[in-house]
Amino acid sequence: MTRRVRIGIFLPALAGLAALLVWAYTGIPAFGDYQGPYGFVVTKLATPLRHMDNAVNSVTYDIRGIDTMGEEFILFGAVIGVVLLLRGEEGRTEDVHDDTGSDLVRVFGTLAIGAVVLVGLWVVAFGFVTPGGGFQGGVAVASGALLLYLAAGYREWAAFGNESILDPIKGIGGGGYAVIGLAALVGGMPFLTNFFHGGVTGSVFSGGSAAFVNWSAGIEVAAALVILFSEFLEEYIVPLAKGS
Amino acid sequence: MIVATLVPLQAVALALVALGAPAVVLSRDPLKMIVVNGLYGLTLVLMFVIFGAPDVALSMLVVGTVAYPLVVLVAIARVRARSGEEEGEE
Amino acid sequence: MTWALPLPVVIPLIAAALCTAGDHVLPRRLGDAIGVVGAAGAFAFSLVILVASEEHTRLTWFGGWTPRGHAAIGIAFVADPLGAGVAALATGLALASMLYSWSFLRHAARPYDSLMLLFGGAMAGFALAGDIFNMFVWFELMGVAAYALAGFEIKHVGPIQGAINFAVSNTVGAYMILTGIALLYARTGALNLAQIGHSLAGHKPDGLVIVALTLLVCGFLIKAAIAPFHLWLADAHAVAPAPVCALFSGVMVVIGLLGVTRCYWTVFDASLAPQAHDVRAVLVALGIFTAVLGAVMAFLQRHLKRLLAYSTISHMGIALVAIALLDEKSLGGAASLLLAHGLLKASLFLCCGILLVRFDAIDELRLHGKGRALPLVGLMFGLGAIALAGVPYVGTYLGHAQIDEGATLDGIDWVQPLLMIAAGVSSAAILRAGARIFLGWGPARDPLLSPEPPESAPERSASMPALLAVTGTLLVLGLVVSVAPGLGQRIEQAAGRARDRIAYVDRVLRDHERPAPPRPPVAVEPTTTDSVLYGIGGTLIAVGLALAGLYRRRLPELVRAPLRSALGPPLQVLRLAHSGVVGDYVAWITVGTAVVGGLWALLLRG
Amino acid sequence: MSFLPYAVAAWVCLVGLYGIVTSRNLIHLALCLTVMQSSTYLLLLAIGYVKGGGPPIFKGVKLGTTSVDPVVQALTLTDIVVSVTVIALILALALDVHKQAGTVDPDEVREMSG
Repeated sequence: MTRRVRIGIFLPALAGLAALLVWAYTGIPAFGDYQGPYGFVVTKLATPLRHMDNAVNSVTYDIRGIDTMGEEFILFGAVIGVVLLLRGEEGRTEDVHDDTGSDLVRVFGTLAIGAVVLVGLWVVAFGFVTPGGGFQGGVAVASGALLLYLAAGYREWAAFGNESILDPIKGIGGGGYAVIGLAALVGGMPFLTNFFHGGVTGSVFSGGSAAFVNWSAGIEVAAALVILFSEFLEEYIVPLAKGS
Repeated sequence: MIVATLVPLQAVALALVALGAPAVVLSRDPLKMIVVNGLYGLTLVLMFVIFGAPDVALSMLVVGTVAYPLVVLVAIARVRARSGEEEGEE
Repeated sequence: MTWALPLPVVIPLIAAALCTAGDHVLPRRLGDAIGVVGAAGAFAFSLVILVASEEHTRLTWFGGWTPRGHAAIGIAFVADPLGAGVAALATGLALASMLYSWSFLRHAARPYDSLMLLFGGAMAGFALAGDIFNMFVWFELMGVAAYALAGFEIKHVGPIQGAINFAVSNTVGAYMILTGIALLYARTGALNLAQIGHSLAGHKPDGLVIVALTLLVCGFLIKAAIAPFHLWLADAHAVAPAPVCALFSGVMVVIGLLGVTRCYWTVFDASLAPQAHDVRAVLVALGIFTAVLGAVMAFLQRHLKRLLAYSTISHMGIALVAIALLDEKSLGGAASLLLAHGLLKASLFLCCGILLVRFDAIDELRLHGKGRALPLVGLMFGLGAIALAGVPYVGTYLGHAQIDEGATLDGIDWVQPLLMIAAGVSSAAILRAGARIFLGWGPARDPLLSPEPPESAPERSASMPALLAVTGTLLVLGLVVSVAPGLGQRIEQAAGRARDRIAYVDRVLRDHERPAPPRPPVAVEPTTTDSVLYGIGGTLIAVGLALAGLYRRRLPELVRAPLRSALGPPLQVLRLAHSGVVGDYVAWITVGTAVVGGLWALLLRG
Repeated sequence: MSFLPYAVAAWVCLVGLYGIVTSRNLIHLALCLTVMQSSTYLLLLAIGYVKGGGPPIFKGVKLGTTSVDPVVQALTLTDIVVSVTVIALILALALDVHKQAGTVDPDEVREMSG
């Protein structure tokens, strides 16, 4: 099929789809008139029952925790897939000499890494109190690790972004989530039951066992993304090194 | 009820998103693409904040400022480098 | 008992995490063992759940979030026999594929095991989920694992393109499903299937409901490879390793059809029951179109995996017709058909894997006569092919017989011969390839077939007995589906329960258990004379057309010339449509969605 | 006016779909997929919006204060993670295509036809 034929059959269909979507979306209650009940039940239950301030994360890590477990494994599987696909003929190289010369960059870079990682951990820790949680904090921690490449150079990054270190961490993060769920099952409760109901609302210690789930999600996300970044960076750097 | 449920700020954010989407799709130059896509991500972040979804905004922010750009930039750089080599050889 | 419900999902996921975590630490053998134990555990618990679910529908609420005041809060796994049966098929085939891979891809990187475990676990999760967004999550996990497996260890541009076509088509499908979910949530404020259905019950369908139906059904039909959403499937199969193909064809496409069935009977039937015949009309038409198109395309292939993939498409069309008839008998027929088809097709793909190991080729013409060295594989290949044609009391016959009967009860008598022809033609393609490879029949050139396929990835040497054992086991199980005493009746009972929305709502939202249904008699139910005749007809078509394909040149010119001029141009158009370009595929998906939605808009609005 | 968010969602979805079908560059195609997906974020959040409602985070806010629906936000979070992973996978595949074929134009590679 030529492009012209393709677009010729596609545009009328797109118009049809547009009509269908407009027809459907006019049936949605007017903007701002959310009728519930799901959301209202959750906001009325989340805080009193679970000592959480952040209703979104009480849904994410407790009420609909199994969704998030699936989501962690989607990330887990995708990173495995990327590693499999990009692990080509090039492999790793030791011949990269892009170490940062400037001491100033190294010092401030190290400080920045510390700061970003701390912010990431903070975002994970207070996930049940303020916006944030395992995913957002995990990405922040991974981007802190990425700064290592900018501040120090590829070799130091490669030493850290090594899969023999990161794979176990990633496995523990993803598997840990499921094992916490299983712990409840072994204790005679349904899978992923939040078993420490206590805790102090508004503090790091809120959320019961969902807090552990949150932390394992954070670990999984951070490790998975560092692997992802490192695979893509290698795609970029290794051929450069070989070319020069 | 139906009138003016949308505050002006929300309308502005929505308009930005509505303009951003075709801007991403119609930018065919790789580098322009990534800049436009980054801006589109920011308009989404803005919209999430205005719609009362700070958690989602934070997610989009970390994803849009770190993960997307890195991954897409590497892909573009790689494709350019290779194409450059080939042109050089020919 | 309810404690076991999450295990078919959780066990393989934990095993996958362990495999990855231990990749650099554990000895190779131990890692492999963890993988196989994980897959076996998932299968064992699926069987336990299946048996238990036949008595009562089993239910668990994750996190103990039971409904408050008949409103669901948490996410439930609901095991009815149909869902549990699909979970058992998925985890069982995943186990078989992993055992086969153990010797087949011995040098494969460890991540392969992890991906297979994720794939199997996700399919089980989809089959058991009682929450529409949770279904989406498992659907995506299944997709991500499948895209990676399709692009596994390939260093050739054709294959990678196949993986891209697969990933893009299915991702577009996933967004359509998600949009449909959002629409239902906007209307009902619920994500639990029972609760959505309960909220929709008794309301006349409007634009929102009709378009939600369209988006969900079309999204799932992309996964089920129903024309015109099917174009990615042959590409994905051409590129994936044989044991992965066995899973794709054996059960991944079935997941798409299960999605349609589940959504219709728990959600949309509540609103659409009075207009069921209009829903039926559109889906039956799609199914027939797919069944015939897939069979014809299968006949035009010489790349064995593509040939088998198109035959899968044809069978998916047959199963969609059965599901679309919307009666208990036919739905049972679809389940029986898919069970037998899944086992048989998986064993056929594993036969292909053996050919690839021995001869490093997967092309019908290049393998001409070479298969004579492998008589046992030839026998298995031939039996698998003929069992797919619907020979009375063999393989897929049970499903065909149930569909025949169901359609007759609905007062429909024209679909049965069409389904017979479709099954016959696609089996003819497999038989033709088998005869050429294992018997050396027919010429070694054939201009009718598609151009030579790109080189397949070489697959490594392996221990032949292990490969044969796995392949043979699946084949035998597939062959005996039609004569397993009591199986047909039990499947029909399962189908009946999957259709019973009121009982589902009572179970999920009100925790009210129905009394256990009576055990069906343990006997092979005789089928009608019509079914036997259709079975014989299908077999004759398969054998006759296979011979005609091989010895076409010997037919008198008087017959060949008009056939050529009649069939030539349409076949040319068909080939052009299967262009291998992802933009075309997504364009056809859009066309299909717009047409299906438009038809339903006209028919259901009334 | 109250229909505007949904209209934008529909528009973004269709624009993304148009981009996917007409794309001549797999990297661009991947970005178009994210555009199409962003339509689902919009749709979900618009559905769950409550007029005058604040974010569903009750730190220092009295319990029972009107807030927007937290459930759609949780769904959107999952959706965002899914989009990152799918993009990474498709870009990895695109890089492999480029390694083998020297092009990222999906129309130039036609080995899967028939």
